Amino acid sequence: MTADGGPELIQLLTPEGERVHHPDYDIDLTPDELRGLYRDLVLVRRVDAEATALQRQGELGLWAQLLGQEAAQVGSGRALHPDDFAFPTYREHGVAWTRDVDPLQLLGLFRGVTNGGWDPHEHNFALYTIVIGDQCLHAVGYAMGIQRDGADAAVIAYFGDGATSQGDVNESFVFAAVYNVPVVFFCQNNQWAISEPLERQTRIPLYKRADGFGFPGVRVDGNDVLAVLAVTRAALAYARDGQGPMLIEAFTYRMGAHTTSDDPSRYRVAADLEAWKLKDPIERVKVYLARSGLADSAYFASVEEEAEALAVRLRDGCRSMPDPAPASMFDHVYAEQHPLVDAERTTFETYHASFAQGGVH
Amino acid sequence: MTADGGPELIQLLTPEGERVHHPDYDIDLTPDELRGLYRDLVLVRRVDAEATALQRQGELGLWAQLLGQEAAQVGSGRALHPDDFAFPTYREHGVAWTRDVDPLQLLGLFRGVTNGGWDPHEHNFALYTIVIGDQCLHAVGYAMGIQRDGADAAVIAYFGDGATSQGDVNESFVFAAVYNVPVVFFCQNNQWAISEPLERQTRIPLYKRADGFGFPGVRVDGNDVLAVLAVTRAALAYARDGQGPMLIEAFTYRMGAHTTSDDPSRYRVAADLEAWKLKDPIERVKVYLARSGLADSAYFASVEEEAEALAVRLRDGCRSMPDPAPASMFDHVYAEQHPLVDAERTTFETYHASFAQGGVH
Amino acid sequence: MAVTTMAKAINAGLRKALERDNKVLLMGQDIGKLGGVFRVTDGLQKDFGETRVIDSPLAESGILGTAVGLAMRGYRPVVEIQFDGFVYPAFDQIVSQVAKHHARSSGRTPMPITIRIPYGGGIGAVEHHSESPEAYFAHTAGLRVVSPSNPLDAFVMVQQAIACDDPVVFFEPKRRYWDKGDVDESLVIASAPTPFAARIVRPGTSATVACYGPMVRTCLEAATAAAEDGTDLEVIDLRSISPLDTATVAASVRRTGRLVVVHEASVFLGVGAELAARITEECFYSLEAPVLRVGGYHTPYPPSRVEEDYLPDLDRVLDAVDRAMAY
Amino acid sequence: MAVTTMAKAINAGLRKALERDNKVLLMGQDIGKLGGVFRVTDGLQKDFGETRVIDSPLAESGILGTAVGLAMRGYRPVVEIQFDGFVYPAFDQIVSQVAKHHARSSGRTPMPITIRIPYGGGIGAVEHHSESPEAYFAHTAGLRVVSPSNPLDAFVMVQQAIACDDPVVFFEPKRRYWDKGDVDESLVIASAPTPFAARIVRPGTSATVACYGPMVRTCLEAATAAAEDGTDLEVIDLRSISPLDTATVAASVRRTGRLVVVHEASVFLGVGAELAARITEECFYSLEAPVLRVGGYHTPYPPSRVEEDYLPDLDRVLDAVDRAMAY
Ligand SMILES: Cc1ncc(C[n+]2csc(CCOP(=O)(O)OP(=O)(O)O)c2C)c(N)n1
Ligand SMILES: Cc1ncc(C[n+]2csc(CCOP(=O)(O)OP(=O)(O)O)c2C)c(N)n1
Ligand SMILES: [Mg+2]
Ligand SMILES: [Mg+2]
Repeated sequence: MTADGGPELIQLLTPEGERVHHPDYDIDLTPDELRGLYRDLVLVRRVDAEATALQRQGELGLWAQLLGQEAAQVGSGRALHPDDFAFPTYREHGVAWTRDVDPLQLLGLFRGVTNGGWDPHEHNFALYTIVIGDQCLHAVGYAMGIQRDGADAAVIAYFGDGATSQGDVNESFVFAAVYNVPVVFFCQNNQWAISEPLERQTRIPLYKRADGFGFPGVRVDGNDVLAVLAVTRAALAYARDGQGPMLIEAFTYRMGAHTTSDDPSRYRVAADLEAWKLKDPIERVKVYLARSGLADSAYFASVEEEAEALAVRLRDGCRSMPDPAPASMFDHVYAEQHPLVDAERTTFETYHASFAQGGVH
Repeated sequence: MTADGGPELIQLLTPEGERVHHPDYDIDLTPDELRGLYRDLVLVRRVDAEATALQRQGELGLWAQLLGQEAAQVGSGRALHPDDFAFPTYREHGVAWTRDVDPLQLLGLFRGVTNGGWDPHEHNFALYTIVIGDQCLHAVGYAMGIQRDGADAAVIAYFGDGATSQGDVNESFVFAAVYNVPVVFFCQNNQWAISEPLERQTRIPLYKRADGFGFPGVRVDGNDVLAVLAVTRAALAYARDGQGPMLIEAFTYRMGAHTTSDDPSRYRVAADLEAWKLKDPIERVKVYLARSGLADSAYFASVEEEAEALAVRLRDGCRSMPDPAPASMFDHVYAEQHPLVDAERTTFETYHASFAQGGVH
Repeated sequence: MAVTTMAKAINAGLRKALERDNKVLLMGQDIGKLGGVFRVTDGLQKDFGETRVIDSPLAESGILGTAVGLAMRGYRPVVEIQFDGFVYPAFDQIVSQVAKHHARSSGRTPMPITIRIPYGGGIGAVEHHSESPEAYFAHTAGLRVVSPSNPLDAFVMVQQAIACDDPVVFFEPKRRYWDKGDVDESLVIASAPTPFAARIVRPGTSATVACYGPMVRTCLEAATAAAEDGTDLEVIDLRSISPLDTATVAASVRRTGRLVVVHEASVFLGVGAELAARITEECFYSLEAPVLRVGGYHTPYPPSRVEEDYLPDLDRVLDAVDRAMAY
Repeated sequence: MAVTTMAKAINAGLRKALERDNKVLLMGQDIGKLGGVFRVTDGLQKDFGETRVIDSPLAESGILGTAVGLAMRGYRPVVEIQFDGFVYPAFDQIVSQVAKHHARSSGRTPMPITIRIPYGGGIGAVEHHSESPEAYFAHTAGLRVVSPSNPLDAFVMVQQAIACDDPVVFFEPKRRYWDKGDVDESLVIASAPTPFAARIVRPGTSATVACYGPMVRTCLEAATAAAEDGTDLEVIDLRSISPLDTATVAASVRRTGRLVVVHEASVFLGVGAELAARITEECFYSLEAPVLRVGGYHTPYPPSRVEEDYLPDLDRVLDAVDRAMAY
């Protein structure tokens, strides 16, 4: 498999920041929109960096870094209409950003104060799914609902290269194709599933998986925010238009560790990293904006300032995040009354009260 | 999807019994081999008919008929080398025949005297698998073993059109492709999964599923024993040769009910059945043999006699099949000693002894 | 009020649910034209259409996973698993998503999914068609698990399960599908007793027998036989396994002093273990004998020709009662 | 004899198994170069090669399903499930194939598969990384389920599990991976006691505390604390959950008259339920108090910031002991 993504790679902005064109996909953005994308990318990267730092400082139990995948996430997230619904994995912090989920709510999950965090219905952004592949079927089911409601909306399901080996992901392709539901399968191929390289999951490019199920599959430069935006917009329109599912393989690279508990030096060589540094998703946009006079150093500085302010807010917000009340673990096990949970909660509270009252132990 | 299998259908013997040729696949059989295939087909169909009758008479709890799929099973089964290993579903009675499994052992399972029956290692034919799709992963694992043993053998995994929707079947494609193991995936597309037509499982021809995983897929006329034999031989050779997996879609039709408990009149029209009757897998061979003077009425009569004798043997063998000893349910739960099972067996035996000795009840 | 079979009673209950709430959907294999292998959904696709009564592709995880997505969109999926032994491919979606999502979402996203599973043995089936996996689900927080024992309960409880905002695993005793009983289809479920409470189906004084699903009939027959020997059994139909109505059982045991629990599932870590542990704790001083359990053995479900020797029957129940009385 | 951690002890045990029998294979996610997320397989791929230490595609059902095929071919696969919460996608292959195939084949085809699962909480992890699913497997006939509590047992038991011709689900208490203990790597497993028997790790007279895996250390600490108040606890490390060594526990209870069972898994239908039911039946007249259970609540495993309130700890064990003594 070609390390550079091969000729099938859809690109609109080269790593050198040169605006190129593609026969099937193009996009025309206003200067504001272009600057907005740059801002998204920078702020999202800053969220990631800050969260990583907070984990190092012991404020978070874990963090799954998105470093290198900003364009894939911002580009696809910005392609969504408000009524569209996104199903993330545990790494879609950039998509969360585009759905107006406060990054602090993401931190809450990794800090261990909640297993969820935000209101999926308020943001049309599902909760993070940690079990690999499960969310792809949820996405198809949600799209079945949209289909039944006759709504003008589509669903996007995020998953990784490793996830393509899971039965559930392949079943989601079967159901989506057979029901012809409005869903876009967005695979961020960051070349790694923890320590396992792509070769452990497939011997052909992942976008071709769609051929086996009878819907279109394309490979886009995942580090090119313009191409990702263009391709995802097209796929979502295709879905809303009733033409069924489409698979997008965003060809990118996991620049960081799998998570803060991972040590990539055990399994991959620095050379790859260097090669991919040259394809940085942010740098190319900055060069393009500067060269085409769409943004000046003052603008770039203002974004930096905004990022700095955001970082400060996250740091303070995270540190001051209260722990949940212990008894809250009993709160939502069931939506309706359940005697066993009630009884256990009572035992739990009486037991803890005994300490408060300086009980025997 | 074209009801006739479309132009991609590989055929060597037309429904009218005309020997045709194919650019990629051909076969040259001796008169004995050709007569042998005819004999297999007739005897296998007779086994099926007799078993169906035995079920009606209450001798079997259930029977899964292969009517219409004789060529797909005999053709693929006869393509196997002795060292090759086959993983069947619950309908591969014709394959079992080619692996020298006594049909009586198949009846044992459907009579309910055992959940297995034959010795898989003696016949290189796994036990029937009832959970849809599970055996495809077993086949890939077995092929991983062959690969490690450096043996000159291949594996064939049987499954149906409905099974292609299962996660396990798709995972078996992933593992087989990634490990490049010697396995042939043999899908008998009999157009139905109980009451669900093919359209409930896929919107493109099933042989194309292989494209999504990076190995060859072909569609063969499943009612043409010569084509099935030729294509399966080629796929097995390809696998033994270390080139990895291949998917064969045998395009056929389930002429009978799903099982003896099923009532197809509730969900399919007689017309289809009529159309497929014209493509009968046995008739075309008979016509071909007769027309080309390879067999005369005396030969056909002798096969009929043999079938009759087989039927009698099955009838008697089935009726006289002893029930297992009740306590045998404890025999092989574990390979090594397990105190709980021992204790329960003792309780069981003491309890039953109490009746023998005219216990209280 | 009409006499009908349990299968038809469930069919009627599903029909009511589909009529009452257009967010209710039926999903499963062969539930459309065929009406399911047991005909429980007979005629429903014809009357409610293919968008509400859906023949799914052959993939249990896919069925449950899409049900989760539909629930997130505000639907109330009622999923049919064709046989007990085929629910396992969906185990991850059930345990990690269906059961936990409401808690994960801090109550924002309920999972009103009903999972119908024909279960248990006694019908002479091949392997994987006679299992009793209820303990797996009852051990899983977030799920409710119920099992009706008669047509009227089946009719009412299936509607209550669908109306419940929690996921409910609805175990249908397949060998009782053809048992007949009175069903009043005009009955309004709101007025019916909660499906999560046990019911004393035969009052008695000598000992308590707790059971559910297919074993209720067996235990009632045992009680009749026992009565002839002068043993007066109180039979409790648990109806719900999670939650487990220990209060009703404990009250009975305080009166009788003895308890026998009966189910088809393996005794080892079966529902009887939990009931025995709790009742012993709650009624320690009332119990004149240890709680005895009658159930399947620690073996795979055996070939059908010997299933009668595996399944608890009248004699085994009476044998346990005798042992309990002997203390 | 050397002091080492449980993680390293299991690594050493796996190495011995790979050396002893070339049919032994390791399969799982990230077990190669990375050595597994807990480094338990560190260095093994380097020394035994990629054909024997296999990085599998990301699909648990695929891993177990191919393990079944390899076992049919005469191999002894040792499968690593990365975390407890990720075993469910493989549940069908484990319950319907791994557990039942030996019986189905009338003993012709054993399934010598070892399924290693790091389990339990207490490490501050995100959801699905702290579960205790052992009851699901113990309820399943055909499987053996064990869990070591210390480095030496881990070293020996993992080798015994691999040598066993039955499938063994090997639960590794992940929060004890870094606990140290003496391990004699020259020890021959044939001479070691069976992994399927419990062991009294602290003799006592006041009451019996039965536990396994991560809870053994907790209970020993509780026993030390109790000793100060003059309560002399007998602590039993069950080691095996299926089979469950009730004989050892019963003998102890006949002496102490009281039993407390402790595990992290939810109490409802947890292993404690089975032990309570059996011991009550076997020791009905010796028990001076009902068997009490300490374990997880009937909730999903909570966010890590409150896990300490979910997990049984020294105080909850002592509280249960006090309640048992109060009878
Ligand atoms: C069912 C399941 N198995 C294993 C894991 C452990 N795990 C977490 S992330 C991961 C790798 C995922 O790789 P990929 O799909 O490429 O996504 P990425 O992490 O690269 O974004 C694994 C194996 C899991 N979360 N779920
Ligand atoms: C996991 C699972 N789900 C459901 C079933 C019930 N079932 C038995 S056969 C069958 C249809 C199979 O169709 P197909 O794969 O086309 O094979 P065919 O029966 O046509 O040979 C179903 C749904 C099963 N055996 N296993
Ligand atoms: Mg990846
Ligand atoms: Mg079929």
